[in-house]
Amino acid sequence: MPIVEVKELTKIFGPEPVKALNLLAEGISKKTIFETTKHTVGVNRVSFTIEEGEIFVIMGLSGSGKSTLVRMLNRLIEPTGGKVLIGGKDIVSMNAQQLREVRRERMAMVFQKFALFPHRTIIENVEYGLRIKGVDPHARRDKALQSLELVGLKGLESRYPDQLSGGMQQRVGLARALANAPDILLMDEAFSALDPLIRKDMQDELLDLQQTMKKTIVFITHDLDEALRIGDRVALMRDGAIVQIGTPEEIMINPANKFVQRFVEDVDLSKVLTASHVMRRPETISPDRGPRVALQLMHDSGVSNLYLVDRSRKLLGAISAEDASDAIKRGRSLMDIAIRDVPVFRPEQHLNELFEVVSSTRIPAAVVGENGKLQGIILRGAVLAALSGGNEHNESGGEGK
Amino acid sequence: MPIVEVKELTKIFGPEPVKALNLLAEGISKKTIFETTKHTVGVNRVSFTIEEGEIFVIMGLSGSGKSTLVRMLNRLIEPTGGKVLIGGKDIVSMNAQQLREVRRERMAMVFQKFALFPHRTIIENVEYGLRIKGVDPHARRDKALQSLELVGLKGLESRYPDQLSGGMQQRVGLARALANAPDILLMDEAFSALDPLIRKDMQDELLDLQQTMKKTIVFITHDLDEALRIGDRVALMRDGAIVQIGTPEEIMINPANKFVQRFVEDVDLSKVLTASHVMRRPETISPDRGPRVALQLMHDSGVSNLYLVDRSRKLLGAISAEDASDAIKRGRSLMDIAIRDVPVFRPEQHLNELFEVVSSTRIPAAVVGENGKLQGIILRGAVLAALSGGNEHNESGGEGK
Amino acid sequence: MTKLPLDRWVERGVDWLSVHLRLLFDLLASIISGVVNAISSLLHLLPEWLIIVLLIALAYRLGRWKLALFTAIGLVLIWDLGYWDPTMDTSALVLTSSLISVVLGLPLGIACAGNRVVQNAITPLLDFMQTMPAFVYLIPAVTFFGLGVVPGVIASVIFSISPTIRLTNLGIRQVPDDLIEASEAFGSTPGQKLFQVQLPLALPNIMAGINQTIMLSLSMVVIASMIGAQGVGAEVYRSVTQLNTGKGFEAGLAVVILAILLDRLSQRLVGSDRRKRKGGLRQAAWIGGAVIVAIAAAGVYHNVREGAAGNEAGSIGETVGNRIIGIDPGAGLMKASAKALQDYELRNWSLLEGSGTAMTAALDKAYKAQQPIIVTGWTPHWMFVKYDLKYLDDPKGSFGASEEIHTIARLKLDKDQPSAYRFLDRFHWTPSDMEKVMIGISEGKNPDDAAAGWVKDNAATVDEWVKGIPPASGQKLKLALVAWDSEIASTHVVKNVLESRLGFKVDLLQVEIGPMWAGIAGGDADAMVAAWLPTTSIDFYNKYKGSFEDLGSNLEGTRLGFVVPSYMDVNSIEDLR
Amino acid sequence: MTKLPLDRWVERGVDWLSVHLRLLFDLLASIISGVVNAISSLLHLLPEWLIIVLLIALAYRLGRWKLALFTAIGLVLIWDLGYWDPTMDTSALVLTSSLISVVLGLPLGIACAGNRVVQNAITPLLDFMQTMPAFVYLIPAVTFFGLGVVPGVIASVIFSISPTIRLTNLGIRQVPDDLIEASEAFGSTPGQKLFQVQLPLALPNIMAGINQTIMLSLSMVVIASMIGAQGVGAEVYRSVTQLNTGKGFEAGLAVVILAILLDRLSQRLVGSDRRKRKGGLRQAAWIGGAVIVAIAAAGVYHNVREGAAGNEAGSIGETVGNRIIGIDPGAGLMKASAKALQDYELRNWSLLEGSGTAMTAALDKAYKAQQPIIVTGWTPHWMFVKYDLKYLDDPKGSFGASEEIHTIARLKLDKDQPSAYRFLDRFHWTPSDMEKVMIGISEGKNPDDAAAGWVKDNAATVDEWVKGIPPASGQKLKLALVAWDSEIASTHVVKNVLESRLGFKVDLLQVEIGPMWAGIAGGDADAMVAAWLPTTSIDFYNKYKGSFEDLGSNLEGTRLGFVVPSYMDVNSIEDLR
Ligand SMILES: Nc1ncnc2c1ncn2[C@@H]1O[C@H](COP(=O)(O)OP(=O)(O)OP(=O)(O)O)[C@@H](O)[C@H]1O
Ligand SMILES: Nc1ncnc2c1ncn2[C@@H]1O[C@H](COP(=O)(O)OP(=O)(O)OP(=O)(O)O)[C@@H](O)[C@H]1O
Ligand SMILES: [Mg+2]
Ligand SMILES: [Mg+2]
Repeated sequence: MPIVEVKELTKIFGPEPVKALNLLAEGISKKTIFETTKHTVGVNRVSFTIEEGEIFVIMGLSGSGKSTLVRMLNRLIEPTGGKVLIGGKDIVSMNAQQLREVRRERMAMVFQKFALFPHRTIIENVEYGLRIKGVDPHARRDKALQSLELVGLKGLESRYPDQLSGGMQQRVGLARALANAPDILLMDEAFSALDPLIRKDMQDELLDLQQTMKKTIVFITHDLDEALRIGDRVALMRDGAIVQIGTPEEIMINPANKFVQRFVEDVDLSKVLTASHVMRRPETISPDRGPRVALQLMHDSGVSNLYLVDRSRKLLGAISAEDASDAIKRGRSLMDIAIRDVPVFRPEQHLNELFEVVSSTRIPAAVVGENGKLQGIILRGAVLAALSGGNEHNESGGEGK
Repeated sequence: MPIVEVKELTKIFGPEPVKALNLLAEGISKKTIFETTKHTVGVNRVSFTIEEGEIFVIMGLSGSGKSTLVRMLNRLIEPTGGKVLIGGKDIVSMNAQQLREVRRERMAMVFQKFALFPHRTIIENVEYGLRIKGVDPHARRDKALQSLELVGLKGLESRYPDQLSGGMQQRVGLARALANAPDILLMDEAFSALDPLIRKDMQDELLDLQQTMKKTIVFITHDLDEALRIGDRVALMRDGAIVQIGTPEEIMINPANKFVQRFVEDVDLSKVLTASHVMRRPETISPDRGPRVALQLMHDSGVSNLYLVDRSRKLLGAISAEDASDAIKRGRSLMDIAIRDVPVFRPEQHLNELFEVVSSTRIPAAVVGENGKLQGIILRGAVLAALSGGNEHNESGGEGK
Repeated sequence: MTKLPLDRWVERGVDWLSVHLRLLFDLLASIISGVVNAISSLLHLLPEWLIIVLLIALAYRLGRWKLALFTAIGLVLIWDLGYWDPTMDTSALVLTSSLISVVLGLPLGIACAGNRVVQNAITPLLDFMQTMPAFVYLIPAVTFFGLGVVPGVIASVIFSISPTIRLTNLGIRQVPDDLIEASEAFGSTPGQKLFQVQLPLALPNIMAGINQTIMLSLSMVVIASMIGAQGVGAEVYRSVTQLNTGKGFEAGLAVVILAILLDRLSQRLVGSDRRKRKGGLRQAAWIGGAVIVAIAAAGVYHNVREGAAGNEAGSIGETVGNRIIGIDPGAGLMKASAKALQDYELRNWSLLEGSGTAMTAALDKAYKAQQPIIVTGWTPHWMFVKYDLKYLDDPKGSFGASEEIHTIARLKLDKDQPSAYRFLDRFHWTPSDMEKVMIGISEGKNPDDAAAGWVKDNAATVDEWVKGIPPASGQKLKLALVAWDSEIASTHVVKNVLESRLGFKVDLLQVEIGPMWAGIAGGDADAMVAAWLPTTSIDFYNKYKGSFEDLGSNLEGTRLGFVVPSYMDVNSIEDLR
Repeated sequence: MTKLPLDRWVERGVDWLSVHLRLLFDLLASIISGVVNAISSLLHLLPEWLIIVLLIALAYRLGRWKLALFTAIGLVLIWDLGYWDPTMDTSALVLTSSLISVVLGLPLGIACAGNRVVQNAITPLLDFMQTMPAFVYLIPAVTFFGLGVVPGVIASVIFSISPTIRLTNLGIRQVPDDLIEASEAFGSTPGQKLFQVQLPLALPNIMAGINQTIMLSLSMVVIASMIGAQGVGAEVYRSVTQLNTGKGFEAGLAVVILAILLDRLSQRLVGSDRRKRKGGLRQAAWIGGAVIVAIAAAGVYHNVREGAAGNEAGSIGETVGNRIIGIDPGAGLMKASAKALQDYELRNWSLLEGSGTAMTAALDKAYKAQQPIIVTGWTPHWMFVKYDLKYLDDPKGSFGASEEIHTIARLKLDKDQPSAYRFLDRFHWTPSDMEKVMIGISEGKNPDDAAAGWVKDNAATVDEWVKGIPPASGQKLKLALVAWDSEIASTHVVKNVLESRLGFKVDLLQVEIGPMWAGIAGGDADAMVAAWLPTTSIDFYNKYKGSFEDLGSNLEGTRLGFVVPSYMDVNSIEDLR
């Protein structure tokens, strides 16, 4: 069962939302609705599900309804229509007591504008959620300290929010949410004020949380790299509606429309694309053949290396043309001349991890799956072609040197 | 004359800053000072200059003093020590009237936390600076509308800030500063809440302003790509001090220390590095030699192509080994067999513009300067090696295939 | 447009309250006086120097040396000027009323902030309480609570509670939305939200409200002194009435010093500096709570001790709360009743002053519920027709013999209006006649109609009265009456006859008994038919003797006495002992 | 430790001021009275219905129909109840004082917010102004500004300016720092910052302050009436001193309605809704400015016209402004005075209601300046000792014969405290005895000391009083008194004798005349020696008749009448015509 399920969720700002809701149902656009009725469509009939342990990233234009959507997940904003099921229970129809229970035990939120309590010290801010739950003072101080340490603000416990820099304040907000150890973390541009180093630490922290604690995280960001790095799935919003949902790669590689394409075009593809995206079919040979056959094969397919695999396609090594002709002269077997130190990658490794090796290796690196089977090889041209954003990368084909 | 000149600028937060200032002069660290005296060193003896028309980017860890530094430029924060010369006049020693004059006419600021006036509509917020200056109502309404349109918020004039999304609010803050048309724009994480598309628009807007109006811009950002894209120079701060100042490339390529290196390591190098960074020395031959010489040359230096240049090293074409041996057989001159459509780049082109061509060309692309002279060639391996962040790229050397 | 009889309503309402809510008022009064007495005796118990030292120490702990210095100088000055004791009295009063104001005001302010309907309901009420002049409700307050410190406290609370409520409300409403959201996002209960976020952030406003409450309750001390609350206020009032500005200033200065001290100490107790405020609010709530409990306990103790002296066993006295419901304090009946209480030595009985209306209202209420009640009564009265009642025997004759009702005219009426004079002189009827009219009125008939009805039904009698009297031609005539049911009946009958049979234009002047006599004596009214004699009106009769003409009785066989419903098992006043 | 002669200093200070700053005070007084008169004559000029319609229209424009409805009902009610004219007078007073408070208070609040030193200096001053009882400075105010509306306005401003200042300060201080920074970053001048950012954001707080200022200045109208400011306040005071709760309530209601109207209209004028506030502040400033200028102009005009019309021929009426300075409206002396005005057909003379204190203050002022003045006076009074005064002849006998002062005891005092009862019954002395005590007190002696001195000097008389009365052993006794000089003297003497000779412990309950009688009648006080009869206290005497015991007179040969300084060239009331 998905942990969060959103069905036809809609929010309209204004005094008479139902009127605007009807217009919306008739398919009138957000802009027209605003111009005719002065009502703003915040979120427009959005549906999706989030599985437990998933990091669900929401991106989209400024004003497209991301914050509104996330705030409706814990009903800080009352939806105009639709349902939000948290663990199967509809949060919209809960009474105050139940809602409180959910907010206390299951969700915590990091706010876009921090929303720290100015009258409380940092540590008291971080303790807030625990205090609300009634955790006893010692335990909650400990947890809060841990949480503060996690975000790198140890030692500033007794300062007040207005004595901190913007990024520090944001981290306090983060620590406050983390201290609560909720099942679901709602993070509204939670890293926007952080520098790259701390941001990366925080991202790692999130990934850690997800893996070790199976936390579910809903994450709003404007940073594509960030979305790619931590997102299991990404939803792209525009004018209150979701334009596309999918894994980062799906969205990068198969943008649903021009808008999505424009949106993602600036991304650093080397962090998205993996070895499996750029690998080509290798020419292989089994060790029971002789060097002559190998040379012939190279010549036929116009390559200068062959990969030696056993019957289950396990990689044994590589054969270069020079070595093969040498072997013919000296009468040695393929096993004897096989180059054993072929660089090897796993198919899910990102391109940026490949650069160094691929740039310097003499023999194209091999891509080998979990089971040790050879799946493909990495040619420099293919890497560069993939980075250029051209779509030809997935076709396998020989290097035409 | 530089438009902004900062000399030994220092800010210490706390009730007795002078005491802490002395400690600082003794070389005690920020951390120790905080632990012993509870004073926070915001900015630590920073000096730099900014030329007119420059976009000066400040980056650094969260809490490193960026906001404090920028706020001292217009004396929103009173410096503890040091000088800030704006157009040659020390702002620290100005009286209230002069200071007001400078703030009205020469500088405008975009705030990290927006600081919009909640009791004013959007358009009134944008008009604020003009109103303060005493611009007459019609003119100021026009300017404000232009400015709002620039940031893409036309049509929302009469809303109030709390009815806008975070990014929209940030853009209102931007519009407010722009409407004032100041010489110097101080922008404190002014794009942090913007999505990539709008952010790019805004960056272009800034670049435009800089070029057409010769505005000077001081820009704080956490986004390395942004810094690279718009920054003429980048200053990197840590613990209140500036660690390194330089052009984006200088910093990427020659980080002053480990910290800077870590800071920039995640950057998409293909947007920083240029063809000139990765080009290798080409083996050339002049058209008055014969194919035999060419073949010999290729053999000696272990390459399979030569570049044909005239006496002033103007690129004429390329010679492949195959063609050369063919020419020997057929008795043709080098000019006859020269391949004329060698892909050509200019040295300042970024790597990401090279990918497509480099990945598919049979002959390594050439790098040709303004004057048409051949400066180098682009080898796939070198491109990949550069992207891997290894520092070996600037050494020229043959490709060892 | 006829004037709205608002004044009448109010007076009736007050009368009604004073009869029906007496228990509540007594309870309130004993609690408040208990608290004030507890504080005051505490303050008087400790020697001056000890209090001064304690307060200086507190001030030093809470504030800085500046506050301690002010405390020292201020208190020593009060001591030196000789206002120590009254200042302590005033402190007790002001502490009590500020405490009540804050304890009631904070929750009300919070309720206003939470709910627009509550706010809309309370705001005009606050305006009312703050601007209705204290003088207006001081008199009823005396009726309800007696003289002394209690009505003073109540008046102070009414006047000074407003700022606390208003500013608490305003402060809470000004807390930024995003912080409320943050608090809610963590699942705060409304209480948690209130105590952890709203109140701390509203604190500057709340403290401004409390400051104003303290100031205003101190500004009431002089007015409180006018109804007998002792203290510096009384000193001020006394000095000032002697045109002794200097002394008044001195006493006023004591008030000012007290105000500043109370204000600064309370502000510091909560902590106005956000940086130190942290536990402040909770701490203040605790301290406040403890103080309230302690004082309430002291008050209850004080009360119980006083009360224990009172009641014994299940006598009749107990069943009716040892009270006899009386009528207007000026009436002779009341005098006679007081005399009866004295004659029969009914020491712990009290005679409740009120009005005829209030008395019958109380009787009606008790009768319907078949509860015991003792009232002062007189015949003729419609109540004897309507209810089954009996007079208590009066073996000692305290109420005297039966009374007659006389007709009294101003001097020279016989000259000026001979027709009227002749009719009035002849006017004479019986108790049963009168009761017929009375019962009609008591059942809701307009007095004029009831009188007209009687005149129609008894044409023969009336013909007798007017036989041979030449009718007038629209001359004016003023009849005075006092608003007892019997007098309303008789006067309206007289009026009817004068108008319908004799062509006069009659104005009725309903007044109090004193002014009625004074009016006749002064010639402002022409006549009245309401002179109960020889008991009820005897004082006035004697006082104005010579300034009026007594036309003799118009009705005999009246009676005064204590009256009970016949279902009560008591027969003589002696049984009340 | 000797007592600090603070009282002496203050009196000297006041004297000095009244001599040296007279010009300033006169200027102030003429400005203020000009404004009040201008507003008041405007309000009286327009017909009732027009004002009502105009205000309803304004209310409808500013608020919604609810406010308009309230305006309609409230104003029609005032009209119907017959308080229109006094309400307009009060409006003029309250408008003036609120206006002054806001016009002075806003800048002061802003100054406090801008500068901690100013704040630290002003805060205790505000505390002082708000808690120093108005009664204390009313007397000097009369000395400086004369009787009437001017000292009323000044007292109102002193009392009510504080909330505006405090809350403006607080509101501005609460404006978020980042918005201040934003404003400064654009080079705002302090003025721009103030008007564009600080004031609009502080507006809810400022309006709460103004609300309180309006409420407080309305709460002063009754006190202002004690020094002769006419209006509903005087109606309230009059009703209340006549124990007429209902009427008092009606008049009080007029005050409340006025308060709510003023408050709501002013709040709406500025606009409490942020969304519509925009131009509101500036608009309000403009309107306010215009109103001030208009009123100031009207005031100056009024003043000039009066000055021109004024001093023609030298009739006595003109020299004293056709006013006779009276005392508390409830007193019998006032009734007698009114009767005198009627008897002598002094049609265009007015009798100023106020208090005994105010009367003596006015007399003192006039006497020192050797100016003509006519007051209502009675003997014994220390003023006859202190100043050279004479009664005006009363050929028509309007003031009646001389009065006696009676001793009144509660019922059953003879049983409960026979010793005290017997002494009180015997207590009897002469006007000259009394004046001896009075002059001592008026010269600054503590009343207890003055009484003790007299008792010592007249041991023989006192011995007579207590001969054969068995002393008590510390029983408590409560004497009520009203703060007239004569009663303070007599009551303290009685107290002294009871304590020093008879071993009682006497508490003095100083109250207003009404509560004094109510207290005796209710048994809250044991006795009093202050019943002036048959004129002054007659109404109370009659009202409570039967609930107290009259122990007969303790002093005879008092006198009532109009009193003038002997330097005045007038001898009979008839000369006033
Ligand atoms: N008002 C203040 N009082 C005390 N310390 C302060 C104050 N303002 C800032 N600081 C401290 O000064 C240092 C620099 O803060 P600053 O806001 O300049 O950082 P920043 O570089 O802008 O960080 P960020 O990227 O997170 O916005 C921080 O350590 C912060 O805690
Ligand atoms: N309280 C409000 N009243 C009226 N309109 C609102 C309100 N809050 C949000 N909106 C509107 O709803 C839309 C969605 O806002 P939302 O804050 O969800 O955007 P967002 O996607 O979070 O944008 P950003 O990335 O800029 O934070 C916007 O058009 C905004 O103007
Ligand atoms: Mg958002
Ligand atoms: Mg910053």
